[in-house]
Amino acid sequence: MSRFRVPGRGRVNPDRPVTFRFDGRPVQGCEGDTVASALLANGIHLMGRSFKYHRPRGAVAAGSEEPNALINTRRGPGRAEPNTRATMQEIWPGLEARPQNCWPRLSFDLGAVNDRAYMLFSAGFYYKTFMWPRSFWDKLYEPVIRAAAGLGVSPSEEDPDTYASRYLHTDVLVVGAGPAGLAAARTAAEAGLRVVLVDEHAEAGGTLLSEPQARIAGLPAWDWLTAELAALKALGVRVMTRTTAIGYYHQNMIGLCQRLTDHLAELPADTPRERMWRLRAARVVLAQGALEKPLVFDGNDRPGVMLAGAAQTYLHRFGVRVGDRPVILTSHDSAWHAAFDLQDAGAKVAAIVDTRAAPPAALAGEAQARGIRVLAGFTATATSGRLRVRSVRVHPVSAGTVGAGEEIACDCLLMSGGWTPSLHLFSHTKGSLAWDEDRTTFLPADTPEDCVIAGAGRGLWGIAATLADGAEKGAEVAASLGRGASAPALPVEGDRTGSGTSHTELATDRSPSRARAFVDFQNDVTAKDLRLAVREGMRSIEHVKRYTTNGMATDQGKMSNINGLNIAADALGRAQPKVGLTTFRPPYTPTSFGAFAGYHRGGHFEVTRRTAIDPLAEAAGAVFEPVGQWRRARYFPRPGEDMDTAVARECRATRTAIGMFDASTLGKIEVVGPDAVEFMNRMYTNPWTKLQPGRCRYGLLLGDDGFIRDDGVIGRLAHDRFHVTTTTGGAARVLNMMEDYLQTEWPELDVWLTSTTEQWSTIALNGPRVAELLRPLVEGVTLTEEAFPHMSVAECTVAGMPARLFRVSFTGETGFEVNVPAPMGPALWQRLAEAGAPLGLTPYGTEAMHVMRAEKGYIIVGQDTDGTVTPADAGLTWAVGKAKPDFVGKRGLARPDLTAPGRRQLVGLLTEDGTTLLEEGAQIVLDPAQPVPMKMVGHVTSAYRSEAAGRPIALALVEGGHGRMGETVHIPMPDRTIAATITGCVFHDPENTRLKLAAPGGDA
Amino acid sequence: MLLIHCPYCDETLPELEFAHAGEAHVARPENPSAQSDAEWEEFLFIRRNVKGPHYERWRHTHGCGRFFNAVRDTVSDRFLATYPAGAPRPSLASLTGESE
Amino acid sequence: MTRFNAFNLVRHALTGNRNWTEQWPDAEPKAEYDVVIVGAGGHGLGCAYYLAKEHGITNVAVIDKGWLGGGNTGRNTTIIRSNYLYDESARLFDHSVDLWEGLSQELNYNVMYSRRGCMMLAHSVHDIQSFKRHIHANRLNGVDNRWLTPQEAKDYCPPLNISPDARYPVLGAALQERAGTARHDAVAWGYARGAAARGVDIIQNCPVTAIRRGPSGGVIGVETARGFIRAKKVAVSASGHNTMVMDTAGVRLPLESFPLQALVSEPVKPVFPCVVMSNTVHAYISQSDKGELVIGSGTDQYTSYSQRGGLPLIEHTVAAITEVFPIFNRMRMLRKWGGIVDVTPDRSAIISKTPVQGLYVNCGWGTGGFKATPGAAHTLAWTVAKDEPHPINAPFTLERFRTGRLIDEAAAAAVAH
Amino acid sequence: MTPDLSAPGPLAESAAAKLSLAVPCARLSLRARGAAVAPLSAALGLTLPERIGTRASTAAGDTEALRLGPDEWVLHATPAALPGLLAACAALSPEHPHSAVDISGRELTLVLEGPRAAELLTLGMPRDPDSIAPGEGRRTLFDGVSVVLWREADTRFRMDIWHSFAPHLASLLATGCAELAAETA
Repeated sequence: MSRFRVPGRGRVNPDRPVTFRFDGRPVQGCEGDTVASALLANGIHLMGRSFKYHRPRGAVAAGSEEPNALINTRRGPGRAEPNTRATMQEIWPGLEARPQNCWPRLSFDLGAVNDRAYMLFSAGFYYKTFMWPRSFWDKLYEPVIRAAAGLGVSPSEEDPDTYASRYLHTDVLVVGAGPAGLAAARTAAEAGLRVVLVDEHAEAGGTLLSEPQARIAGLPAWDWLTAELAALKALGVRVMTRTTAIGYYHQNMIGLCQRLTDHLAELPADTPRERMWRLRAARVVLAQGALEKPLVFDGNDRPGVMLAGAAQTYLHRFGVRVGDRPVILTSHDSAWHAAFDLQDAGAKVAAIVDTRAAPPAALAGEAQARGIRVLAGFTATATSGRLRVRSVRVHPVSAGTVGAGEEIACDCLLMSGGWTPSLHLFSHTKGSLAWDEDRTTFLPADTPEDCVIAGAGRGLWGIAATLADGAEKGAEVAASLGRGASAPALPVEGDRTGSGTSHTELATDRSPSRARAFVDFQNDVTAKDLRLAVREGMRSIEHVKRYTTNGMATDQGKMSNINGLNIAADALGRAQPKVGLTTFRPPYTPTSFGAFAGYHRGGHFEVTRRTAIDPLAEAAGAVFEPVGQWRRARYFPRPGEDMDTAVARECRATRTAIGMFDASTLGKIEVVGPDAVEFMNRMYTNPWTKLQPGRCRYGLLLGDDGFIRDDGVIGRLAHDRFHVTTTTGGAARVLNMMEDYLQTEWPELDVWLTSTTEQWSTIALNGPRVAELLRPLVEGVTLTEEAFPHMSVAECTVAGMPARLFRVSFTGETGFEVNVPAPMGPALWQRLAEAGAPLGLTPYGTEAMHVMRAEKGYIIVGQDTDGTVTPADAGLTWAVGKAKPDFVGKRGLARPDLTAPGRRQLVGLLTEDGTTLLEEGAQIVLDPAQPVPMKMVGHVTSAYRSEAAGRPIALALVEGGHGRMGETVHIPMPDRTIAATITGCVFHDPENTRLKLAAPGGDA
Repeated sequence: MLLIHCPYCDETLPELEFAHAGEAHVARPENPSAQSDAEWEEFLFIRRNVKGPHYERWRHTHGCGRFFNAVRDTVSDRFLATYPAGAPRPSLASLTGESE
Repeated sequence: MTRFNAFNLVRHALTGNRNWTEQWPDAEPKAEYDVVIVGAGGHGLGCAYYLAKEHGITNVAVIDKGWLGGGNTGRNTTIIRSNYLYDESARLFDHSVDLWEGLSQELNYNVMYSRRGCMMLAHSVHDIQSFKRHIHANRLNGVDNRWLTPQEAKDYCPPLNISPDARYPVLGAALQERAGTARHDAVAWGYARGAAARGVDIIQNCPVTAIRRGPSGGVIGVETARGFIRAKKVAVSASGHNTMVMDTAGVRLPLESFPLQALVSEPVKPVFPCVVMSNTVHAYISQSDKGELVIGSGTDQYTSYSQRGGLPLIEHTVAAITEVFPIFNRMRMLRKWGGIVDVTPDRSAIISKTPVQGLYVNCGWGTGGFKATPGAAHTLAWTVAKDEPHPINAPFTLERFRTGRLIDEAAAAAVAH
Repeated sequence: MTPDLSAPGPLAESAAAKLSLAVPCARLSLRARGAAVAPLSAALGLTLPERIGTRASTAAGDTEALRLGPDEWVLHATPAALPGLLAACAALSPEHPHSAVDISGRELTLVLEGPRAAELLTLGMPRDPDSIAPGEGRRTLFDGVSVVLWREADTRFRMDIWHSFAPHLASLLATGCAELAAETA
């Protein structure tokens, strides 16, 4: 048994010893211990080092509010995390806990040199220096500051664990399973409501776990707790422990982070490390209790100086006596019980030092009965001890005068400055706070959310009061949901109620400017830092916080905010409510990134959409590229080919034989209804009225600002039915835009839109021999120039499959697009590949598609346009139905700057040396000799090596480009300037002779 | 995450099913070509950007697919009302219970 | 004003730091000012500073409804860069970076401008085209920006995952070495201290309820919670609240205000040497001097003044970060917060005269206002002082939304600011 | 863990839930409003349901309609029934304006069943599964993707998914089957 373990106390299992490592050495604790309780059981108080001064620190608390005892925890490769609270981490055999922010070791840290020069490191010191010489900031000052800052060390390996997330809907969520929460859950559940009860600790019970002396409804508190949990379970209440309510979001959505494996020695299969619950509750009961305030005095941060309530928890919950010779320093009744309980557990309490002149007589009597020395009306002005507190110096205070001091030896100093409600989650709701002068603290007031506060969270004290309040709030919530509920009063014996007073810094006989009275332990913010901030003009509490970093440590101000406020208010000479509290931000306690990411990691980070034909492309060795959510085959390299070689071969095959391309990702929208043509006339720039069924047209879509949004070939299948295609990336956006206009502006139109993107597998076939391939396979259409000219569409069968066949081309070769129901796509692809093999059929990818369309000057929206390009800029004036009274974008096009001269227009570019390939994105100037900044007149939008053109080609947007044909422009690159000639956009077959369909049996 | 009542589905559902679609009651002019540049600018770009009850549009994208209108207090993010597209805008007084 | 330097730091330390004085006094409003600036963020305070320092106009008040620096100045992810595509933007932001580099010395206030470099990740062919367009345009504009291969990107930022099997593999990156971060609060405080030392009144917790115009239509002053304050000129720089303030002068703006969230991790020792942005996965990240990973999220979809923001967006942002930097999966989020950003249709700002004589507006910075602070303040001061725009802010007019001469960074590059 | 969706049948199974790919069926997107609805009902041989989320079947049971929106239904039918449905609709044009679009190829259907099937949905569905009564259905969201969910019974659901999203969703559902089972264990 460890030296400080108290037999018969605590809820840990002394029969199940657990060995873990701390600071490189094995430490033995019991099942049920936290790292902190196990270390304390072994008399180890020194657990960490502070942020700025590297001062030695021990656990000051026993819960998630702990600012000091932060450790690095690890479980083998990849499973390590910094800044874990030793007070929350449960031990398991093999756990490795390492101290942080110290070098060479925890007990001797060279960084503590900062502590000697603390006067220099006053609040905001870094704003006042490190400015000269200027270059030293980057090279010297900042790296040194950064290396000194930070706490733990970031993980350096990928995390092998998994994380999960769920949605959960409930009538009532109760946060906090102390007496108030338990009672609220019970009452609401008995009213027939669905109830979820969560608690961040390993066990439900809250303060009951630290108060075994109480009897509730005639039962010892722990027996009552066991029975109550069983009753809740029977009522169907979902009780979730190790589950922290991290954030309170709109309309009663609460984020809950449930820790599932960090306490286990063996990781179970199929179990995530943590799970984020996004819970939506009709009503929320916040029963999070209260936090104990430290007292602010010189030396209040030494290891062994601890909150009295924490000492109680260590004793009762973990069976650990935090010291043999405690001194109690308090301004509140509650700490007296710590003295009594520790004395009863075998410690020798050196003294109870109460700042109040007249603490309750009953307590004084009890102390006397135990033979404990009581010093009432005293202050503490200093402590001693380097790695552990050795003594505390106390003085009587009368009428504001600090009397002669006395040094009292101790091995721990248990302090209490009273209690303040845990307001964090309430604060997330943007709830307002009300100042309570009696308790010298803020209490929750109004909130826009459907939420109530129960128990100590609204300033109540003692088990009886919080139980009653919880039951009452449970009934109130039930009633608001239309359920009757009764809230029976439970008799409580042995309850410990109490009151106290509040302080800023404790009175001292020393120069206040020399006192190191810590307010924010982790960030090393002292009371004099706060006063300095005020002196320097920081009047808002937010300024004080930001200037001093008070409340910005990883405990998020749980230990420091209210003390900081009291001191700042005092320094400002204003009442606390006039100063106000800084806003608490989610999460309630630091929460792992993995829990937020949930399932969205690696391959599941975001959906990867694949076409039905994708597996065939993969089998053929295609290289893919991401295009929006899709992945598309970019090229199909043969062994030994690089991209350029493969693409050149794919282009050559298409221009000489047949190329086959999976175009299934193109967006498709079926526009159906008697008003379909009217709708098309209004949406697209083109006129549609005269387009006959069976014919297609290139459609151009603008925004109402006049700029190009999308394009695609549109086929009219019937009088009242269009098959619209969009760009791959634009599919969802275009459909949404169409629905918007249809539903909002033109609800009178009888037309409906259906996404058919995924209804069809679309295979594009291009090349001079394509008719040879298709004629034997197509039934229902005669594939001749006369019967099925370019820009035709028909419903037919291809290879026996029902199909929509389009005669279109995005390469300049004779072209078809075969649409078959998506699941048939692979079969058709294979059939075409087999049938086309003798004809030289070659699959090609998006890269060859880009080359071939550029050779023909066909634009790609989003590459050759960028949201600032008009149809005229892109040379697409022919696609604009000028006679139409209106279409989306028509008015926008008439705005002055869209018609002004000098707009950037799409042109072709040929490098004058005939061999240089321009870089996409390269900028164009007229005068290459001008100094920087240069006047740029445009940029290269597309650039490819082109066998068909016999040289590299490019498209570019150039100021007034359409009027500059034949002019030379210059493209300055880092190493040289390239001269290029402006040309038209068509580099191949400008007469479109190759689009023609060879007659059956004729030469291709 | 907000909770939104879809006036078509008559259900109150999580925001993730919906897409915000900008200020409501900004009607596209009957004859845009007759608009001045300033009027067209107003239609395209000028928004009330209200702090307080805001008339706005949402689409129940992952549900019934309909665009509808809503009044939401942009300070609390609470919805005061939702109503079908085309319905007249409810008066604020009727929503907040205050007399004007 | 006590000079800030090491000597004075030591001198004051020896006297227990009891003799430091106010960095700026809390002023009571006077009856009249030459210029009233609405909004005491970095932009507004900086404008006051430059009005006093460069234009000799010292009878200036900066008025804020809350505490100075309490808006987006104190709520952003402190990224500074100037690798914008359009000449107009590049000039404005590069002007800003020029000022950032000497700002600590200029203000005698260490704003901790940290020249850490900013890397923008390309995850698709489209990204590559777009970033190269930026790089070439920046080079010809004299703005630093260069292309890195994936391996070079990893060498520059070791936590980066460049596996080709990633859902969004890193195909390269655009690096601006001159970019970086700064200490956001210090910027507001430094300008406030500098302006106050030159006679500017800083009036906090005093909401401006209306801008008043005289019979001729020009500005005559502002109504505030502490009464009417006469002013010859009024400059409005109230970020999320610009619409409301300008409405009272009858000037309607092409703005919408959205919630923007950001977050920090727990502090750790230096692990992340630069700023990284990925527009494809929607995340940006850097590490602060204190050791926290500072992570920016996108805007929520709806307009709002609630400063709350939803959980799904944060989940997505954190997932994006761990996708690009998988080693951070076990790091913990310490704190997330929300701001209100005013966004224009072309995602570029407005620094402009208005149709109302004597009324100027600085707005529409969207998610990118912090980096512009010195440049916006400097050119706004010029515009106010001379009643005409500085050449650098001349393109950032209100009129462009009517004529269509937009500076559409977002459309042009699909790049979030 | 990406299940193989190439053939109908079981994809993942645990004590908590079972996931399988349904046999393909014919699917029709039907759009109409006002006076056109009644004639369509007559032509299709079922009463197109009025309330969003409710369903109706033909007497023969070979066709079932689910109302998705104020002017929108999705019909599931046996492949043999589809031509008849399309023809019946076509015969009503143009007097009764409507849109009937064959979307049989667009989607597949996953079947989720087992004691914790409803909870399995909570891995990715923001809405409360209990808000969809057995015998009803909704278009909703699962892991960011639009799906149509049919609740057949307390512990049995069908989920219609566009093909390209299906592997992503099926993989999450399979993960969930195992995770839920581990949770109870």
